[in-house]
Amino acid sequence: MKYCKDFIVVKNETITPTLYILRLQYPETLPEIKPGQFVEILVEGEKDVFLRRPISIHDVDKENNQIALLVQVVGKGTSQLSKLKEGDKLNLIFPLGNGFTVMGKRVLLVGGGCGAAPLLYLLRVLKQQNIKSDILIGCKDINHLFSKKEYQELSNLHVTTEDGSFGEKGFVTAHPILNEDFDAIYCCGPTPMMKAISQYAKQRNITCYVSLEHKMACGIGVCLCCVAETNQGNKRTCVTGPIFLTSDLKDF
Amino acid sequence: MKYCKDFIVVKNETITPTLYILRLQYPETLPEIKPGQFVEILVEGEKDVFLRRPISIHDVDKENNQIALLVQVVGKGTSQLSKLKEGDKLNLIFPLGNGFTVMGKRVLLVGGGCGAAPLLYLLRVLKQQNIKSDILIGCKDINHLFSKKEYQELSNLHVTTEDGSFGEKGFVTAHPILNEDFDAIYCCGPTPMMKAISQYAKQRNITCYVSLEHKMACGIGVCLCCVAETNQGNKRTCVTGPIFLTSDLKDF
Amino acid sequence: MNTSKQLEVQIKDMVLKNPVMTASGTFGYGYDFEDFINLDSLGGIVVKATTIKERMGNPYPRMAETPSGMLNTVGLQNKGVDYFCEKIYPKIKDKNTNVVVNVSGSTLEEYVEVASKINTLENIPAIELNVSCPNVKEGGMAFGTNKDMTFKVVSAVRKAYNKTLIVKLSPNVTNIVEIAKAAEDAGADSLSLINTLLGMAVDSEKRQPLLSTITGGLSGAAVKPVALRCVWQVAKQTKLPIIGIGGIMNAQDAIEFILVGATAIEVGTANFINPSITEEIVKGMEDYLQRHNIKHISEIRGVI
Amino acid sequence: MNTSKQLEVQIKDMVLKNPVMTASGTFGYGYDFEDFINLDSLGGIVVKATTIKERMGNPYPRMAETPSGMLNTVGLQNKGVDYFCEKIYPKIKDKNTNVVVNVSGSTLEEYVEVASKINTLENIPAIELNVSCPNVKEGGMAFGTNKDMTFKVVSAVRKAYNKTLIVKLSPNVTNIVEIAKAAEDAGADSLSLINTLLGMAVDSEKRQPLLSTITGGLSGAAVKPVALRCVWQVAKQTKLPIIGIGGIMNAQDAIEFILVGATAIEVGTANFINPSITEEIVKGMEDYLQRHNIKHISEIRGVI
Ligand SMILES: Cc1cc2nc3c(=O)[nH]c(=O)nc-3n(C[C@H](O)[C@H](O)[C@H](O)COP(=O)(O)OP(=O)(O)OC[C@H]3O[C@@H](n4cnc5c(N)ncnc54)[C@H](O)[C@@H]3O)c2cc1C
Ligand SMILES: Cc1cc2nc3c(=O)[nH]c(=O)nc-3n(C[C@H](O)[C@H](O)[C@H](O)COP(=O)(O)OP(=O)(O)OC[C@H]3O[C@@H](n4cnc5c(N)ncnc54)[C@H](O)[C@@H]3O)c2cc1C
Ligand SMILES: Cc1cc2nc3c(=O)[nH]c(=O)nc-3n(C[C@H](O)[C@H](O)[C@H](O)COP(=O)(O)O)c2cc1C
Ligand SMILES: Cc1cc2nc3c(=O)[nH]c(=O)nc-3n(C[C@H](O)[C@H](O)[C@H](O)COP(=O)(O)O)c2cc1C
Ligand code: FES
Ligand code: FES
Repeated sequence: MKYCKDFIVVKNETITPTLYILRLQYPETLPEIKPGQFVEILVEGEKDVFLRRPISIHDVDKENNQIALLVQVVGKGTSQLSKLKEGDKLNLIFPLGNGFTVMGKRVLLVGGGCGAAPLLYLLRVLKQQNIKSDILIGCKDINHLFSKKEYQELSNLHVTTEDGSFGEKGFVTAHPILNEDFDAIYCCGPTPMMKAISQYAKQRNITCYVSLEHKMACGIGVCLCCVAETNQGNKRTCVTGPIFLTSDLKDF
Repeated sequence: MKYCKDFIVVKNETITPTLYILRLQYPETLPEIKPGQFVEILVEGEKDVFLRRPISIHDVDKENNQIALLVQVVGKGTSQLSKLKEGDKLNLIFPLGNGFTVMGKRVLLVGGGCGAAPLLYLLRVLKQQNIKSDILIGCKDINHLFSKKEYQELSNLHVTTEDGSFGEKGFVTAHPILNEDFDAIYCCGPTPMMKAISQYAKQRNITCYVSLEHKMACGIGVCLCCVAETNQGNKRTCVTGPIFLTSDLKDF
Repeated sequence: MNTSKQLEVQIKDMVLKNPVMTASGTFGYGYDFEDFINLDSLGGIVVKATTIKERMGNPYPRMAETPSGMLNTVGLQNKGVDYFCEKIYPKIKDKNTNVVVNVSGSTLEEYVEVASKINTLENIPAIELNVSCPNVKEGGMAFGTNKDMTFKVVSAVRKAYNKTLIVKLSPNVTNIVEIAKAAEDAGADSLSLINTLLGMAVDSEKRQPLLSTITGGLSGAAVKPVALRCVWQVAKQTKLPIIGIGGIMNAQDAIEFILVGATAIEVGTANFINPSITEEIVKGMEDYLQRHNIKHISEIRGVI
Repeated sequence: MNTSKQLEVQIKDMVLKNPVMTASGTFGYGYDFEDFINLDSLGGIVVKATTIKERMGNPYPRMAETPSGMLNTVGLQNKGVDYFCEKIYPKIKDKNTNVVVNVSGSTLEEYVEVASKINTLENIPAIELNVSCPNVKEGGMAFGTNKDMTFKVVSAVRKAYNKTLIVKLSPNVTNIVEIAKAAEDAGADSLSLINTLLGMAVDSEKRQPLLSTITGGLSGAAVKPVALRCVWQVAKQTKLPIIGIGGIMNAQDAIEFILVGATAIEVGTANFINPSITEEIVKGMEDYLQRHNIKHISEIRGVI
């Protein structure tokens, strides 16, 4: 079941000048939400935004019926979202997409930049199900590292920064944690990073999931604009995805 | 000389739920502004507004470099303007149009509804030039009567209300002040009212000026969209007008 | 929901409880919207383009946002008419609304074959012949931009299809009335218009087109002025009932199409922005009639 | 202002210091904008349509706002070519920019007569032949939507006019390339496109059209996808330098037109929203070249 409803902004936290965490209150009881699912946001008050904007669900607080979204400002829509204030209304279609398949005994999460958004909630669910996890985050510098405290509470956090300002210097693909044994890898981030991790997983025969941020017009499976090429033909990223097994994807 | 500059909102006063007076601060010294001139407002933050919106200059405070606009909410643009708050920026092209020709020894101003907007500043200029004036305002009821105090200070105020809640009950065209002698009539309001006053002035051989609110795309004389039919052919309301001698207008 | 029939309209033999339909390619097969609206409240739904064989559609990326609109180049991705008849039809055939199938093809024969197969489906009261898709190499718009080709394909389908035959027109033509008349002469029962305008979008930073096929079809609010003009022209110069499409975002827009001569309307891109917009439009049209004291929607049809 | 000639372009014999021109009918005769910008900073300005005799234009109302655009039906109001030569030309002839006259007519002879008169004006380096105005009953778009008529009128004007001849094309055609080639074959030096899309707007409350002539010409951001597509098609299939027009609101839009093959661009409706936008676009194009480390604008012309 999908819903199209207004949420209320309870907090808009600035991480960096282009990265924000929006906490939203749902006025009713939240339906079940899977990690890796996303919402489609109606952006108001900005002339040049016509369609909704898809944003992953960063975190879910079931008890308080709140969700968190991590927004990276890249254009007019995300810029408008970054200006939201406590008390503002926000209309969302949610929850959308398939979400991650939670599996295995020990798993690795790999996140790059703002693409890491869906991993926090995934960690919460893994912890609930007593699945051991490591999380490897790659980011530009220490200022771009968000939700660090939460990651540390829920998992073993490993970090690479491009400038070495925190954790290892360099890219995630060179981090030693990759040499350990995992039943599955969950990877979200820039496409080149996801492809590299997918190659690595393939070599080591590890099940690997990625989240695809394809351009979407509807987010609910009807426009066929968001397709990814899979071994079973063109599949809608917003319904069959955004989470795909890399072994199902062409080009991965 | 026309300017395209940002003003700052210093006050947004609610007269009725659909009528607002915006006071705007100009950061420099205001250029000379004639009564009857208007501005073209860039309305931001509203998806369905593409062009600027023309609004008359209601009042000018030269000393403080402020102007006042009277805004009647009729659609998306004016509704957005009504939401402006102290400190907001507003980009205006100004001052536009010809403005009233100030003349005579004793004149009558007739205003209907929000169309009366340009008359307050006209009264100020008349007073400065020691021209005696009466002002006759027609409105729905007492709640729709704005700038009453200012009118009373600057002129002799006469009012008709549709429900009789203030002044005479009925329309301006039946008000006894019309029987007195004037050198000129300045009339702003709904077209039927302006036509009636124009007819009356014609019968009594009084010079009569009206302000036309034609649809405008540019406001600066280049698009030729706003034309009024005059005895000299189609004339641009935004340059040759918005103030016309009724004797020059066809249909008046 | 109001049951006074003040919004009931008829497209040849197809009776619609209200003029609000959904546009092909923007509403899936209808059931995707059941979380948001009650399909029974709609006059009809037009399902995704159906072709004789399964089609993969065009490569990704297929979408670009434009000022007050969007471009798409889906390219008729669908599982083919047999899959439709066997797998999809059973799921939608008992909905209490008119389910119309949008029929596409690359050759005249393909159109005829698909139409014949749909003709056997009892609960499909009409087909919409898509001779106006700009996003496929062969067929599609090539038929709908030439009056002789339009005449030929409509005539052929007319022979194979004996229920309500709607022909969907392209706005990418010099003279849409000429095409409309060719469809009318060939036996169409109704005309629906407009399909998308041929457009293009560019990423200036990457210096690349934003669509895999470079050009695509423009839809959404931006195209409404063109759509209204086309409907007005065609309504004035043909006798067929018209279905107005293009940039309808709310009830006011829907009323505008009725005023210029449409009998019914289809809502497309707006479904992406507000998935319950169609039901809201039905409600808004009822309100309009009441506010203006109009007994039946037909009273204001074509008054402009 | 940058003087490095990195934006300098040429349309046949007309050298433009940068590709930014203004679109006919949206910029008056240029001097109306001198309160806001320095005309010298522009590549060129195209003045309002000029006809053989004075024209009153269409009745009011002439304008309606639409989603991200506007409709107009000015209908070529102007004081005629003689008035232009005697009264307006002296006021603009010494501006340090290219002043191009937009030439319109109802008959072939009228086009030729106006062009011949403009031919005698030393400081007018080019005319733009408007065979695409949708807002007049006779002539205008009727010429530009038929390839034979286009060929005839351009050939005739070509004989009477020996400076740079630009032909302005209508997007309201099935095949714009066909029309473009007819103009090319007839001796045009350059093509400018697009003129407005034929559209319509309605007041649903009053149940009336919003324009006195019912239909009018759509311009503004909404038409950019159609304009880009037309420019791309024509640039790929003719050899002439192209002037891109339609929905250009900022420097990024201007760059998009260059990428799809335009040599220069014209800014229209955007002048109403921001009267100094043309100067800002020149600046923005300079910034773009610098940011992308491009030596001359021609390097990115038509790369898509
Ligand atoms: C399933 C999914 C989950 C996502 N999760 C997040 C998230 O958690 N946090 C986050 O910040 N971003 C997320 N994104 C990306 C986000 O949707 C885009 O950054 C956003 O739509 C850009 O809108 P804009 O108006 O700011 O940018 P625009 O001005 O429209 O464009 C700026 C850039 O953003 C890209 N873009 C534009 N529209 C879309 C679209 N509909 N889908 C994808 N990319 C687009 C364009 O390629 C362009 O380069 C997600 C995307 C998808 C598909
Ligand atoms: C010279 C001049 C002076 C004016 N002075 C004032 C004033 O002092 N105070 C005031 O409240 N209003 C004034 N107006 C009218 C004001 O411009 C319109 O009410 C406003 O543009 C409507 O914008 P909107 O977006 O709210 O309405 P929309 O949603 O665009 O339309 C609502 C209604 O407003 C009318 N309208 C829309 N656009 C225009 C336009 N560009 N020009 C004229 N009418 C339009 C339409 O006919 C429509 O019925 C003046 C108009 C002119 C031409
Ligand atoms: C994503 C998308 C897919 C479409 N697919 C089809 C199609 O398969 N067949 C068809 O006839 N029209 C198709 N169309 C066109 C729409 O049915 C409609 O004619 C057009 O979008 C204009 O209406 P709108 O502005 O309300 O969207 C599609 C439009 C969109 C946006
Ligand atoms: C109010 C108005 C008047 C116009 N008058 C003319 C004209 O006289 N001759 C002409 O060739 N084009 C005319 N045009 C069309 C423009 O020059 C331009 O081709 C069109 O508006 C598309 O560009 P834009 O979207 O940047 O406005 C006019 C456009 C507008 C909006
Ligand atoms: S975004 Fe429409 S089908 Fe996925
Ligand atoms: S509004 Fe453009 S000329 Fe008056």
